[in-house]
Amino acid sequence: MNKEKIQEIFRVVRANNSNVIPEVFSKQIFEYAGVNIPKQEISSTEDEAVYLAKKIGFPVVLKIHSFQIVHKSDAKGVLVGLKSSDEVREGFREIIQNAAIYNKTSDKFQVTVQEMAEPATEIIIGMKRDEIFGPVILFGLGGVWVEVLKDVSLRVLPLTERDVELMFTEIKGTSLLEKFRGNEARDLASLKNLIFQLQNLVLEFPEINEIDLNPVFLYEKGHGNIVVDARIVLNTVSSLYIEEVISIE
Amino acid sequence: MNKEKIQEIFRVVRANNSNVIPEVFSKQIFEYAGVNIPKQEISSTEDEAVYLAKKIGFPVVLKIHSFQIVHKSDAKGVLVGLKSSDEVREGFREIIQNAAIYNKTSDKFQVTVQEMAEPATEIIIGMKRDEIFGPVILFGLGGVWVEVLKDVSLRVLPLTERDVELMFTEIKGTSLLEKFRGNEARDLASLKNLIFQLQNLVLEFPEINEIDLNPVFLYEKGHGNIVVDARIVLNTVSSLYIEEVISIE
Amino acid sequence: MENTLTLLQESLDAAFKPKSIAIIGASNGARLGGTEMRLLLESGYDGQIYPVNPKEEIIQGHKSYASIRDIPHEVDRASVIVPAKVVPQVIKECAEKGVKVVQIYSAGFSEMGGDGERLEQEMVTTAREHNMRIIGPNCIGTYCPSSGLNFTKGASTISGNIAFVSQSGGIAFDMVSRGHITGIHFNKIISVGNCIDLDHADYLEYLADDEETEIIGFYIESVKNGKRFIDALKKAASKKKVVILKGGRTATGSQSVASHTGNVAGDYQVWEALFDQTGAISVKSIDKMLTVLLSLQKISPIESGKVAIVGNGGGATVLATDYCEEVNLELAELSNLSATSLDQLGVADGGRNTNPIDMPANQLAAEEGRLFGSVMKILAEDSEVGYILFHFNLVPIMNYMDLESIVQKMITELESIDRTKTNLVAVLRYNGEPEVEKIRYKAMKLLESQEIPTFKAIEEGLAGISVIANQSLKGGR
Amino acid sequence: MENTLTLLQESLDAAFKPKSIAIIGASNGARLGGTEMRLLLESGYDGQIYPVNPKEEIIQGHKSYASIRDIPHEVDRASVIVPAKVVPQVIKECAEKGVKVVQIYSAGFSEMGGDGERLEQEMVTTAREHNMRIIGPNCIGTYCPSSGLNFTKGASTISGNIAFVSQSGGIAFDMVSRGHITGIHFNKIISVGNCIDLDHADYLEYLADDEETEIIGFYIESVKNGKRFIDALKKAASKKKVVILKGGRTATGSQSVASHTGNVAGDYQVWEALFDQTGAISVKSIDKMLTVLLSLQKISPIESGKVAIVGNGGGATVLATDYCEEVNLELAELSNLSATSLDQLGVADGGRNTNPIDMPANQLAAEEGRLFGSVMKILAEDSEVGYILFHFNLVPIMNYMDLESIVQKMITELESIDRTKTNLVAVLRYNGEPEVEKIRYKAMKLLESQEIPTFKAIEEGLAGISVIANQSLKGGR
Repeated sequence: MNKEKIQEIFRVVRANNSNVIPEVFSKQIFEYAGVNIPKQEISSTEDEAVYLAKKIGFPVVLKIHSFQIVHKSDAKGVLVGLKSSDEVREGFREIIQNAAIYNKTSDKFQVTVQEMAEPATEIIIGMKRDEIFGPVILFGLGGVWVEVLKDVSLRVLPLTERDVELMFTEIKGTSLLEKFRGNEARDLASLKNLIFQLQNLVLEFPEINEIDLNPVFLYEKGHGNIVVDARIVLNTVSSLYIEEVISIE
Repeated sequence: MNKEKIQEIFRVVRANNSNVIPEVFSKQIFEYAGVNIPKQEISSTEDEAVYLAKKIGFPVVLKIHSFQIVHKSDAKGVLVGLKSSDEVREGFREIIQNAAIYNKTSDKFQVTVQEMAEPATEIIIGMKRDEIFGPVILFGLGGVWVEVLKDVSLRVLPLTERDVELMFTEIKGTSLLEKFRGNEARDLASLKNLIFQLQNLVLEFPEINEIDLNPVFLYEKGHGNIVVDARIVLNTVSSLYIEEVISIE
Repeated sequence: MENTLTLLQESLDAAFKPKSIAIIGASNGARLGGTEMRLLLESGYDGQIYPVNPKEEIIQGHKSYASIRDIPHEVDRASVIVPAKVVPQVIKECAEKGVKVVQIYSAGFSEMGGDGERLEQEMVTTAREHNMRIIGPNCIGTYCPSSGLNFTKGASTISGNIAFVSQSGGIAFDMVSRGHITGIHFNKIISVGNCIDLDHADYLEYLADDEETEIIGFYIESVKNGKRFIDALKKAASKKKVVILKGGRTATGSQSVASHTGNVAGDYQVWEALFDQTGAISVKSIDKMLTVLLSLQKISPIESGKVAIVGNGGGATVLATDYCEEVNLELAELSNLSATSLDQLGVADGGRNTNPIDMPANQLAAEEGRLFGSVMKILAEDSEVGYILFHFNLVPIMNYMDLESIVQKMITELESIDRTKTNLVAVLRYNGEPEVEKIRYKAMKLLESQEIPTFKAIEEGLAGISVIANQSLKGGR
Repeated sequence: MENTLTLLQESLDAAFKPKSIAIIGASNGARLGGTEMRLLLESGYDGQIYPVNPKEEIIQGHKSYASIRDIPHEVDRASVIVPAKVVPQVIKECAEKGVKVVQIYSAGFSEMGGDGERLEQEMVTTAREHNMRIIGPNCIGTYCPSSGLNFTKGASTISGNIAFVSQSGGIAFDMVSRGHITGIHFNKIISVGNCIDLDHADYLEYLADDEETEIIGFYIESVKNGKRFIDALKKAASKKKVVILKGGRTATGSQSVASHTGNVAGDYQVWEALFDQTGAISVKSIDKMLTVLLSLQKISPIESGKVAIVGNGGGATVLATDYCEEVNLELAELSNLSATSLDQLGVADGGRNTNPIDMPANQLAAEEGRLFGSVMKILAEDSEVGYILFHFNLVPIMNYMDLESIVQKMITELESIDRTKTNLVAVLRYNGEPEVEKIRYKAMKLLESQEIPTFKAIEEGLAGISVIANQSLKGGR
């Protein structure tokens, strides 16, 4: 785990008077923690976006990047499956326009260009700090499973291997992790590893208050997983404390 | 409802010593009952398949057609999204080969060429005859909802409008029928209509023992639905009775 | 159809309220034939009784007849308590005599296999030819306090708005035996046995039109004619509350299924669907049946009324709040006026402890129960409150004062409460010790005299309120 | 750490098994200070008792001291029953005296707001300085039959393998009062109050190492140090069975959440996760707590053992079969030998009625209960059967014979059954009538003398068996 780099991101976020870490930085933090994420870069202009898209390889995903916009979909700030330079150029403009309509306080919007990961079983992994018991890990299948059915399993940190295995089996949709309907069994070893990477991150940084990895694409056995979207929320501190942190730097 | 045509299909099935009506005929019966189904034709040769695919319009779906093969997927007898004549030709050969491996009793396999319906919310509608209470209708969301969660609603025939409305709301996944996650509300009026069409069919033909419509694609409000796969199972009758039926013809 | 219905009504009227009964197999002894007649005499039946037994001259003070044919009067109903092998002959004689309905107590027919089913069919044919109806065989009788019909010692003589139909004799028995102790009053309980002629649909059909009946309880294991049952259940549930306990959930599994639907829709699921569809309330145990019947009989739905809870036991109060969520009940937010009044009484402390209200044993008993009475009045007058559940944990109260007298005083306090807009629901918690039980029993009877239902546990009381308060939420009707 | 643990053990040993107790606030009167001392004397406590009360010379035959400082001997434990405002001074004196542990009964501290929390903190500071530990304040005492500690009349003097820790005085009381009536025996029950010093984690830690204790029951509403609680619970649940009733499920909701996880993972869900994770058994009501404790104490897991059911009531038997499915229990398929034997006895008819076995009241009582005894022996000897649930519906039996004597005879029949490979579980169903209750109570005590647990409903008995039989299926450990 690259602690210094992670702390640097925290400082930037604090300096921006925020405690919600933008997606691209959240994923970056997980990459520093050893987790597999899609290639991603931040662009400030159409030309830059096109250049980055070519570098990453088509198709790509474009997403709004701003400290002011936490809910990217609400801001119509996400476009997927862009296959050419023209589509990227067009997409960049559209996202910036939508962002300006959604949030008038800032004109310094940027757009991230991301590799488009191959879809697979959607997983959600989360963390919150319970007032009484401290960090709690949440695991579930993404989409309707968590949103409609609230079909999740929780565990209080620290986790044993057996805890994680039980989380996998105690959700109602557990059969989707096994060989099912012609799908091969999912890569649970990699998923277990991801959960422990997240645990390490949480134990290392008490300033992390909440985490959502949603979705994680989980591939078949031997093919790992990829964190497609991430959100890290830091605890709120007084601005005095922020200045202190910054001044230490 | 075109009763004569439907009865003719029953006779053909009986004549083939079967009580499970092949998919293409099952859907045909629903079309005679006024239900929306994808365009479909039966081909016996590669050339014919290609001709039909062009007529229907690419992309198409190819499926094995045989009285001997009830579980088409098990026989590797389904190919979707074929976009060109070459793909159809190739696909036809593949399906026939797979079928021959799966079931050696017959060499008279045919392949249906079907319009590829645009995917949408998957619904299952079914009917079984309960020994005590007679026809029972089953409604649920397709895929994992029915297979993993058994999230279905049942009603004994005859149905009132209110019965059908309650079926829609009493499943756990009911929110997927409403405006949800950026999706528009689904066309419940058309779905209600489909359920009543199925009820009419069941009441008209006591020889129908079981029905599965799985999946039905349900589009957004005003855009109807389409029955993508169907299976009708007739009651079993003695071969004597079958001969009788045929001789009447 | 109209004719059939009239006939059905006549036969079942004769079953429940016969002008004359022949007891075929009556005796002076202690066994069923003797007991049945004795119970009829003791329960105040005031029609004609004709014991039939060729071996006796006088049975329990009444002239005995050798055969039903020898009775020189009309016979409405016959109760048949003779060995299975002579039942068919007796049925034939009853039919020829013009009896309207016979209840066959005797067992040993289709349920034992062998010739049983054929014999049953023959009896039905004979009965049909003479417009006579058959109840049973293999059943334990009929209870109807208004006419004095009864099948067990110690049954209540008070009639209520509930009729109960049971496919199990034991459960019919439990309803008679446990019902009135629990404070539930029935107008009719019938053990229906093998249902060779009159079946569930007939009883439902009859009770749907029965003026005495507002609530129908049902224990059912199987029906012979599903279609008729559906129609009868729809009719009954549209006019009355129907509560059903279905026994025997394992699939019959005789029919093979080729479809997905067949696999998902098990036999029991279809029963459940039918109950939902008709608006019948389905329960899963005898205890739950009693809870629901008691609640339907004693608690009225109050629109937009919420729940207030008061009683002793801090932990119990916390758990009660949790349980409200589980059974979809909302705690009332009391008006400022109520909160202030409670504060002045020293029960609520500056707005805390307003609902649920934890009143320790010494507070409950304070001022000879008048403090409790005042709290109840404040709650009853608050328009937010539709249901007040008050709970006494009896043993701790015992530690402080004479339990019997203080509980009586507290209950007396309730007499002056305006009940038109508020339901009172009592929970008397206890430890099972016989001495405490006796006091609890007396208290329960006092509460019953005020038409207040009493439950054993807070959860049970809340579940009862939930049945009433959430009724309109259930679909069906 | 080792030192802390030793200290903890010493303090709690002094709390449960003190060589000497000072009762500060003792009196000759009827109120708490008097009662507490009286209970101690009556419950057979054989250590030294030092009443402290400046207004008296002699209290209940013992010399009274004006202050704890005046006691010329060592004091292990002090029970403090004085008005809240003098408690801090008393605590200071106790600490200076060298008391190992004090239990503060007095209420009126942090739970009342105001100055309470500060006063609590001061007392803890004082105590810590002198290595004294505090239980409470705001609690109703300690029950420990082996040392004669007690807080209510009529408590059992029999010690069992269960310890119970309760954050509610009322629920501690219910355990003492209802426990032994139900046949559950405790070695320790403690009301822990506000937990200003000793808290849940300490009690768990202590009981995890307590040799008398195999089962720990817990009523908990909140903990102050979650991390310590987790560790203690993990330790306790790895060595003992832990059963937890959590009161207060509504979210504290003080923390705003920005993530999806925060929204889905409510406070109560986290508690539940923790119970799963540690292998603790979570229950949701007092009744269920009693069912689970009784089952854990009296039923042993039998590997691959399945369930046999026998008793009177056809409908009840059908419902019992249904309920087995609901609680994940499998009915045993009896061996051919058993089936033949049952057939010969006339109980099973040509292979039917083998399991569950419906024995009508007259069969249960046949041959003075010996037929029932023979059936039970056949079931107990069948290697398929690990658990026999036998149920008597008492009222129907009453109709045929003297209930008390026949039930006693049936129970006597059970004495000769080999229990090493089979558990016996009794259900005595009744109607709530005081006379029947009395007989039921006696029967229950007879069964208890044979270590057979008794439940009130078949569903309860099956739920109890399910807890034991399905224990290994639960994850956690």
